[in-house]
Amino acid sequence: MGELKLRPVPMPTGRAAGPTPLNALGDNLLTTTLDKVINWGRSSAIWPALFGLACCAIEMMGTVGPRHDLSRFGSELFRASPRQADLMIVSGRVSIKMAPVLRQIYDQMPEPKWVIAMGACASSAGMFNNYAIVQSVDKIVPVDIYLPGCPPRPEALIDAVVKLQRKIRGEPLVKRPA
Amino acid sequence: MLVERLGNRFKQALRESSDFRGDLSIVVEPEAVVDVARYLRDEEGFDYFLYGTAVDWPARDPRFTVVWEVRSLANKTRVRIKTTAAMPDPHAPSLTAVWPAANWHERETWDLLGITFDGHPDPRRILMPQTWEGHPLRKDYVSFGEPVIFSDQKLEGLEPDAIRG
Amino acid sequence: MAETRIKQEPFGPGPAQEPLGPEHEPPTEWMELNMGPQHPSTHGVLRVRLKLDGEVVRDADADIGYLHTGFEKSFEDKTYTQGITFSDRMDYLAPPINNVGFVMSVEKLMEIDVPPRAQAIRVMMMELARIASHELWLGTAGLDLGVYSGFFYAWRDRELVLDLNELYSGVRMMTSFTRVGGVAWDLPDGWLEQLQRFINVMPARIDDFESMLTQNPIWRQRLEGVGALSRQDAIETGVTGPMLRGSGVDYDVRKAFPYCGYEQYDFNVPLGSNGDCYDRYRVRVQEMRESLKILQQALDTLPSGPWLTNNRKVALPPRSELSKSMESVIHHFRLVSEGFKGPVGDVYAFVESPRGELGFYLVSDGTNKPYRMKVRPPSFCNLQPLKKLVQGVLLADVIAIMGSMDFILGDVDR
Amino acid sequence: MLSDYFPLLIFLAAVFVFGLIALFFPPWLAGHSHSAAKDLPYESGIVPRSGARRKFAVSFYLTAMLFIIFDVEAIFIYPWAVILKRLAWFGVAEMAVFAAVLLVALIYVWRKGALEWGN
Repeated sequence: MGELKLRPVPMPTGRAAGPTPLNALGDNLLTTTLDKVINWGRSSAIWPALFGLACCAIEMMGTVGPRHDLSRFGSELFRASPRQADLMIVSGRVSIKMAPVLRQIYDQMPEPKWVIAMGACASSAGMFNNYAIVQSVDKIVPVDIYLPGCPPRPEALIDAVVKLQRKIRGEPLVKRPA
Repeated sequence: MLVERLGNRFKQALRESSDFRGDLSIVVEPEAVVDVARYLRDEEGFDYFLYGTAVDWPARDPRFTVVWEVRSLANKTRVRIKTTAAMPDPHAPSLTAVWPAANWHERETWDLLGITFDGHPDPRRILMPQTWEGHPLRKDYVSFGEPVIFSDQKLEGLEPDAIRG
Repeated sequence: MAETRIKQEPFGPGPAQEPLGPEHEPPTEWMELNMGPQHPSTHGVLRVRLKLDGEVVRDADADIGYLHTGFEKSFEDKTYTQGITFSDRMDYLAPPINNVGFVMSVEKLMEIDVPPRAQAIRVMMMELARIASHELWLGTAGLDLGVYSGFFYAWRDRELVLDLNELYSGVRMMTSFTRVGGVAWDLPDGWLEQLQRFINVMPARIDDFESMLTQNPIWRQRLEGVGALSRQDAIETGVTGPMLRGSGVDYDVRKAFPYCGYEQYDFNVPLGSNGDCYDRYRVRVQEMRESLKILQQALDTLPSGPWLTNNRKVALPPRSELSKSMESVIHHFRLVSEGFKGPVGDVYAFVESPRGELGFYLVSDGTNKPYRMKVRPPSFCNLQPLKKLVQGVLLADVIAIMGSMDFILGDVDR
Repeated sequence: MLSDYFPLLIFLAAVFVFGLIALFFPPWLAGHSHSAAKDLPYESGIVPRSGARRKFAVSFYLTAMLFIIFDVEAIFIYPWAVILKRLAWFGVAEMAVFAAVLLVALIYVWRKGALEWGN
């Protein structure tokens, strides 16, 4: 597994990475407006992968439940197979035995993919500073949003998804002082 | 009383018995464990297996105390069978033949504490990855976790196992 | 920085293939299917290695440990009061029941008796947790068998319990509300009225569920006769809780060994007859009704008085006392800084969790931390007969059987 | 005469062109990012030991065949149902004979136990 080079900045452009004809055009009026449309499309329908580990998974189920209803924000389906998912919510503590599986599932997700480290255990192993828990998920997968809480409330998870949507659209998360 | 019946039946195999806080526990010689267990199940009606584990006492000579606890559903009593396992290669007889429910408990005790159970049908690790070395719940196993770094602490020069003293 | 030793297990049964099990290598045409850690209906990160002959399951080897969190190692490093917060995270469907179990083992070790008001509060929180856990089970097990709308009904009712938890302890799930010798806070005003409203509204909702499912021909066909566990097998494989009672064994810790004042409340224990998935479903739904009865009685006979023992050795003195007497300041300081020391010895305390008997075997060597805390998890014992239950069963029924077991991987792997 | 079919030809040509575009344009535009792990078959997060192609039990084949037989039978009923009004009683009798033949087949299969799985 070793150390992973974290993605310094998420893909600013909506276009796929790599040598595609659109990238050859460089950033001009056509491609940047196309980026906005693609990013808008991507951000408004993020389908999470069904990846519940521990207690945070129960709150994640609560978020999809009738009261908090994450599908108001576009995340209607929790896809069981990573092939059809573009967001991995690591909800719970990642044990040493689960780490390679998590990495395998992250690899098998198609390219525009994001990761939310839900809860203290995913972000920093929370209260479990022992042999069995990987001390933070970003040792395994590049994480886009760290969500504190143990477990975070469903409203906090919805806030994380909304922040992720703004991040995908390329808007700055933190409002810069005017 | 159960302890008397056990005493005159197994004589010196029964080392001691205690009634701490109302929990009846008996310490038995490792060789006699299976016979005591069979006797308890057949004659005394202890048909329900609760749990099996071990406790690591590094200071004592037979270092490990292997513990099984069983219950009799009919007459609502409980007994804790204890035996000892010495260090270089701790062994204990497996009670899976007597109570099939002991299977996974003994596999977990082997996995986390390194007690091999003779006669266990499926002696694999159950919780840790199959290729894991060491037995985590032993007292000398350093639970290595990350040293907790507070924001103002400087990073380099931190002795890796600062937290384990 | 200590390098995290992630041992890259040569994953998947590659060349370093560990023995699949004692029996011989299966005939070649058996297909080995991984119902792996990431699977919608394994209720957590359980991996089952199924050997399939066409659609019929020939062998199932449950490979657990994907959520092993080393609780027992962490308990050895925490004082008794710190351990309460850990106990929440094991069986995360009914955290209050873990708290009470953990604290009861310490109280049994230190021989502390709990004031009646604290016991009643504990009973109420535990029965609420039982209803919430069974509701969640109804939602998810139904989801596995296609009852999609059931998930939303169940979750609508579960949110009511979470509101009550939040009003009392400030947290929706991980209440950590007990302390050695009682509970941490008294009931806030308005909590009892909200509980009464909850008790008034719930029976209709459970009937809602029953009318939707119990006589539903698809539900019955999928569950009746599937995964039957005979009475003798149930006792032999050590299953507990609704699985044991589904097979007709009349054993409920609240009746057999009453704790926290359960003997004052009259409720009956639902029993199944032939131990199949349908009986377990009926037992769980009926248990929810019994819990409501207990809640109503506990609400009516709620005693007033202290909610924490005044034995200063283990319980913090109230804040008002701190300004007056120097002695309680000393007690307060000692308790907060290093906790209390227990006598040498080992005890086993157990409670009835929604999945069965949850036991805490505490070994103490006289220091302020448990020397060894072994947890007897009900889900671990309920999962063990999986290999026996799925022999010769169709693949779709494996989902129904695992759904009816109601195991929680945080409980199984600890 | 030929010109009557001219619009149809245009339509077919348009369909053909659109098919080509839909087939080759997106892969050309979108980038590719393959990795060793991504190309492995997905097996619930476990690295699979062997490929996904395996010998299947014969029961699957049997069930598939039975399904196809009765599915094709259903397809024959559609055109019949459309013009049933004009066919009147002759049509009903004809379909009855057609259905009876397949009914005999169904009873035979049922009695043989091919519908129960895995015996």
